[in-house]
Amino acid sequence: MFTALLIEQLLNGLQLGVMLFLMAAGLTLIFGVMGLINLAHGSLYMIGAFACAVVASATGSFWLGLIASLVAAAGVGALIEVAVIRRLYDRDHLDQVLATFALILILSEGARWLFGSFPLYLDIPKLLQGAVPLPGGGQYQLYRLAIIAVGIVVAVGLYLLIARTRLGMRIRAGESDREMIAALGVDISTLYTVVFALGAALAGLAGALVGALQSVQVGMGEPVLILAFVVIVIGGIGSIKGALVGAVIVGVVDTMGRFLLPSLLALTMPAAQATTIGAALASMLIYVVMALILAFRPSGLFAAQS
Amino acid sequence: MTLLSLKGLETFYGASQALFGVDLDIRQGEVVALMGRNGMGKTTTINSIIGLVRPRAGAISFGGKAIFGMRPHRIARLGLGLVPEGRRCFPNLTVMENLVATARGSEWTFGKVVDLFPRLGERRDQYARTLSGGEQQMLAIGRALMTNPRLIILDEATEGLAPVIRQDIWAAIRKLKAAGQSILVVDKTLSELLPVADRCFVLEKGRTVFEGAPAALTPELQDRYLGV
Amino acid sequence: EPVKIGVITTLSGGGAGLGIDARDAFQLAIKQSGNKDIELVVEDDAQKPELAVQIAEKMIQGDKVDLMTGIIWSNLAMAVVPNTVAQDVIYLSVNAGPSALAGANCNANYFNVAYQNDNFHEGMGEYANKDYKNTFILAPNYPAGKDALTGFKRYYKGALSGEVYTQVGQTDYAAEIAQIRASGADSVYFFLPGGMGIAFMKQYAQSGVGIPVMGPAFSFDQDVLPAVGDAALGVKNSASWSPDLDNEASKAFVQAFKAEYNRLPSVYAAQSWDTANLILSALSKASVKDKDAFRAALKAADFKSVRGDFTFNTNQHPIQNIYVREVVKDGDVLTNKIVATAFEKHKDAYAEQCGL
Amino acid sequence: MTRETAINLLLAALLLALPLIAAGIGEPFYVTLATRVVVLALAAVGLNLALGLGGLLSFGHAAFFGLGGYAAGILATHAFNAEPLFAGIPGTTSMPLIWLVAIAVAGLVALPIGAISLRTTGVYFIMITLAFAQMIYYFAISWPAYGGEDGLSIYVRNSFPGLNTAQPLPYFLICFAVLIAALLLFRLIEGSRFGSAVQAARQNGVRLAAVGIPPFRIRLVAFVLSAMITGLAGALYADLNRFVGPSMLSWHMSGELMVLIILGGKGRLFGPVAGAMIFVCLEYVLGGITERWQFFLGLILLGIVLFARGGFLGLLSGKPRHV
Amino acid sequence: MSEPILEIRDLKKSFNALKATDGVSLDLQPGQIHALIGPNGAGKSTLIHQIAGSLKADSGTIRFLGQDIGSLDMAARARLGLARSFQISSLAQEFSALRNVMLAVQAKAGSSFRFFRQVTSDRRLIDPAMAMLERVGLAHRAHVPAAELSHGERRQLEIAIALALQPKAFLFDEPMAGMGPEGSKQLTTFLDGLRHEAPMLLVEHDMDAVFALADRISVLVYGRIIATGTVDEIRRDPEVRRAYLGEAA
Ligand SMILES: Nc1ncnc2c1ncn2[C@@H]1O[C@H](COP(=O)(O)OP(=O)(O)OP(=O)(O)O)[C@@H](O)[C@H]1O
Ligand SMILES: Nc1ncnc2c1ncn2[C@@H]1O[C@H](COP(=O)(O)OP(=O)(O)OP(=O)(O)O)[C@@H](O)[C@H]1O
Ligand SMILES: [Mg+2]
Ligand SMILES: [Mg+2]
Repeated sequence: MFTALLIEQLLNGLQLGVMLFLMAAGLTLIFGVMGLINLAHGSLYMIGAFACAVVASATGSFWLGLIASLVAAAGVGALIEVAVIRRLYDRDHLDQVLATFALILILSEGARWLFGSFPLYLDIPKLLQGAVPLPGGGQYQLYRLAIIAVGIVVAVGLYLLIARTRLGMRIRAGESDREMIAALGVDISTLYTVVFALGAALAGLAGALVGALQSVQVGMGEPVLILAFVVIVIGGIGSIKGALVGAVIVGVVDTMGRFLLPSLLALTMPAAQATTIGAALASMLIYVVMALILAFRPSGLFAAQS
Repeated sequence: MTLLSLKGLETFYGASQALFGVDLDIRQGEVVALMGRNGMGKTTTINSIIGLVRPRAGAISFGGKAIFGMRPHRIARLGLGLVPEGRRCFPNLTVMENLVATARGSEWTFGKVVDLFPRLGERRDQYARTLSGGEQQMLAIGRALMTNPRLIILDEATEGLAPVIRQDIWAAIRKLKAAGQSILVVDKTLSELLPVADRCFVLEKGRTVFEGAPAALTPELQDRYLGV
Repeated sequence: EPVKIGVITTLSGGGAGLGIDARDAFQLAIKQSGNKDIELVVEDDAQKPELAVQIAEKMIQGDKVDLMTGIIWSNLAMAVVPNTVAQDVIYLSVNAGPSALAGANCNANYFNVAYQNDNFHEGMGEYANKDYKNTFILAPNYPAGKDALTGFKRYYKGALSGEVYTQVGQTDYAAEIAQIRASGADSVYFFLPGGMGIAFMKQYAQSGVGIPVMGPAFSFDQDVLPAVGDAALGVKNSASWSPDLDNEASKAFVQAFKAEYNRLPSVYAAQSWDTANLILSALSKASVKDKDAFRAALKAADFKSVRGDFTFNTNQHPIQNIYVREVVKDGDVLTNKIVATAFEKHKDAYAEQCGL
Repeated sequence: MTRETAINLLLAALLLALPLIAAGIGEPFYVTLATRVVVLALAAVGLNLALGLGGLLSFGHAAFFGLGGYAAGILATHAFNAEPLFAGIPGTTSMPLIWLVAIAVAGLVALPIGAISLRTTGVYFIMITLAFAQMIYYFAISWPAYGGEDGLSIYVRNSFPGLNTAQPLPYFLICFAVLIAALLLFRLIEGSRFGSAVQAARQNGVRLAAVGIPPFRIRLVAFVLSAMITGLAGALYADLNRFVGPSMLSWHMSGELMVLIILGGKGRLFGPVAGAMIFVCLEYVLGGITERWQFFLGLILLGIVLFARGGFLGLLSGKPRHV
Repeated sequence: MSEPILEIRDLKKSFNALKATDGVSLDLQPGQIHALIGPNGAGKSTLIHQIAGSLKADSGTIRFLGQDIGSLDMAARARLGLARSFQISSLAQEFSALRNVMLAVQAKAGSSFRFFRQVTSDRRLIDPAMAMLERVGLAHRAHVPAAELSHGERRQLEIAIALALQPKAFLFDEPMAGMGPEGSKQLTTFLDGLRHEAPMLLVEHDMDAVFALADRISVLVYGRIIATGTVDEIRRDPEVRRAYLGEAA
């Protein structure tokens, strides 16, 4: 009995991890590759979820909503890049923090202006409802399996894009020396607009996919943002593989912590105390893990730069 | 045919003027040496040509087209290949990736670059940030060649290179010259630079003060302008 | 000189829906009263305690308001109320009712027109005794969450198959749902306000676990029901009011609110409406400048509450009925209808400690 | 006197004069608002030491701010309830004592956090400091003894010998004096040998090590000093609001402190002061005009960061870089 | 022969499969300029990094003034008296030339934890720093930020900083790099005079300078020292000619 639950929880952890990866993927791309701290990434995630919810409820099709989320997030992303982000590449991280912090305010309030203050409805599509049997007798939700699949596709796709294509090389080259890559004939600003829009689209996709599981509302991007940063920092900035591993570590640690800590503590103290202290420790756990990892590997598990 | 011509080029860094009127021209298939003491404006001239610093006055044309004020990537695509001062290889790309990332055209290939610099073949998958100085210089030249430029510009062609490798680089430049490649080159070692050059330009305090054949650069002139 | 009422509430950010409902109902009640001598000062606290404190100071020292109200969240109330009442300004709560302000630290200037935080949970605990023997309970790991489960347990007599505190702001509940499935519970009680509740309900429904769910009204009220969707249908939840509550005041309120704002009011709106009407009733009896008389007039609670009978306990918290509602579909619109009364004239557990 | 020095003096004079006038014409709220400016500025002066001078982008200074605040809240609560803190040590309502405790606590906590965090650089440093702050934040939310998420109310503002702190003006003056003292300290440190080393560590840590000054130790001391000032500000903030809660520890707070500095001009003596003045005024004025104030606040912040390099002071003094 | 200042024994350092330093042993004698030459990528900079402490050796010992310094960090080695220059200039860019040197003076004094006295009026820092700038001929640029100095001037500044440390040994990695013929000549003369202050390990590709300055030369190829000797011995060594000098000798 307990073993079955343990296995299911491990799967849940893995799935939460992949979900986090989906959120972190776009961020790694922008953050790792272009060297830009984009606090507004969570807002792009929110835009994706809103676009999906609005279009899905207007047309009745989740899939149209999904497309809308990609288009909307990429569009807003491109707009932001041209209007704002472009001026920030050669600034230090601080200016980027302030500018994208301002963008959060603008985008959150803008979304509330457009869509109202109440959470929106978004459910998983008919096609993906229900569960599939697991070996060993358990069951697992189809939709969550689909998210795992999408996460893996995104991971592989991004990895290949960055590591294997000329586009990826140019992006990395531009990260270390924008001037030089321009002097060699590459239109780096257009390239970066495209990359930023791509990262935004990934955020939007994550927002739409995860929005069907969660609440679609203003501010939904913030907790995600911090977690996504945790994930890519654990994995090592600029590394898609690192982001995936980091995400799974965070997902599993968080899930298992929430599940196991209270019962473990209950062995040593009264149950009532154990549940609250266990919960408190569980909420700190991923940050503890992150601090430990960085203390021993100051640039993450799979740092691109040594 | 004139490939590149500069007339009265003036460039500023903020409020301080670095170029006060540089005139220079390069004909098709020619090797031109750009000389001058430290800080006289050689690098600034080169960066002004490629658009990395924006000149304030003057005229630049390349292949008959006015390129003054154009953005660097457009200038580069017209057929200018830069080997910059300080090499500036992309540290987080491997040797191979450095070469192919910005490659254009078909004449120069990875194989041909490796023929020119066998060392790069051995270091193919090593990140450029871990290369030694000389290896990076070879990589920077290879990278510029891979864009198949009509004019290749080498700023400090052999800085920091071991004598044997310096000879390799000069041999490579001669080979390129023989193949009809136009080259603008800056280098400190006159004894090696002058024999390769068809013509020389000397800058002093941001102005062209000498133009002519290497032979015309007499020891007195060398002493006056270059401190040799 | 008009009476100035300061309304501090949450009008921006993720929690804005609740504050907007509260503000809208309050303004509507004042408007309908036709009382021209009332001036409202409304400010957004953005759900930040420090900002709420700053606004409160501004209202007290700058605007020199006579009364204050509007705060939705317990932690903001804890930041604002003690200092406000200490400066002899009367504060009326439209929503938050932390236990810390109901017991020994109650104050003559503090009136809670909504509920004491435990009340809804107590109601559901009492009601659950009817059908269930073994309940799994969960809430976020913060004081309101602990109050909630304490309240539930105070009246629930069955066994607990699990008691879990989740992380504040948590959005994925797969792990908890797996625990519920494995726990052998015959029912689930959860208190997860805002987006947490929406996420939980959606994921719970999607998981197909199927064990009956109960909760306080917060996760099944008009502000969130559209977002939860059909997943909420049939869920029992507890509240002091429901749109279908059968009394004149309530019917008039629902109608007026719908006419004005083209949406159904929530519990927050109802409580806020009552607060406004309570103030109006007291104003008609006494001047706000005469604090003692005005407090007495408030305490009399001589107004038509949308919740039916409404009186104040000694600690100036409501004595009211707690109903059990069920989520139903009225045409296309998800709403609630009352299915039972958990408590008649319920009092909170802290009143005895209050020295008033 | 440079233009920037003149502007600084003007700002200081303005900051002192406005509350005095406001108190004179019976508008005590503006005194409170100015106190808020002063206390936030003080917190940011602390952060500026790490961030502006040392280039240590700490995204976790809310931890020290909140710890200072909790020091004040906890000591006051124990004194109020007449319960000993632990081992028979009583609480206190004396501000000077509370300040000492706040400074000490912030410094003691900053020491291990800094020692671990400073092994990393760049964005990793940003994130690891955030991680530590988040740990403390979640701890504070879920630890019931001192109010959890509801926080702690300080029912009566703590006392300062010879002054009536319950009145807005005396409390403002106390805070203002502390801010001026912190600014003087900052100026002294900046120009000292230690300050030189800190700034060199920002510009080029390898160079610093190559002349024989260990950058790690220099940075650690700067980080701890910085945390101590921010901790002191936290204690003042708690007394200003007569309330302390976990939101003082949240990442928004860390971000806000950073924003203040960038807004005013990082590394500049009065950057935090100018930043706090602008930010608090914007928040107050916009909040009074429209419910959508955060939207316009965002637009204005964006405008400043894009078009006023070197922050507000950089714009006014005509020097985008501070040297 | 007297006791060597710096004594390196069987030093090894690999990057993955590449043996960048492959069992190097080397002595730096008092009063000498010991040149280290070798093809690009031979491991010269890597060796300097290990001696200075910015890279950790895999194995082998480094003794400096009779003390094993293998476990010390860069700053500690600098405090013992090892001063280095970088192959690519490494300066505090926003500081003026003078303040860059003042930093070295304060490091030498070991007084970096003083919080109050203002450096801008501290003659004990300014005077010695100015003296160093004068020695390298950079006094007229004392107040220019390092970022605005020309390439050659930055190299001079690096040397001024090293001088200000009054070290027991210098490690110079290509100090002539990027200097014109004129600058190289001046620097050669300058370094020549420096050997009496402290011995010097000099990595340099400028053979004119090396042959003019070096008391001893070691030739490093593929991480190994293939020859050590006087200028004449090295010039004549056929192996060295083939691997490094080409016909330049
Ligand atoms: N980024 C810059 N900012 C300000 N001044 C600069 C900058 N770069 C170069 N200068 C100045 O411009 C002048 C010309 O410099 P430039 O680098 O073009 O000379 P150069 O001939 O290439 O010298 P070298 O032989 O040392 O490479 C010098 O006085 C230099 O100090
Ligand atoms: N971090 C590293 N990772 C992998 N290889 C490295 C690393 N650092 C250096 N190398 C390799 O070690 C070898 C020695 O490099 P080093 O920089 O010491 O050469 P050098 O003798 O100083 O050359 P140069 O004269 O060109 O400066 C080179 O082949 C280089 O590619
Ligand atoms: Mg140059
Ligand atoms: Mg080297």
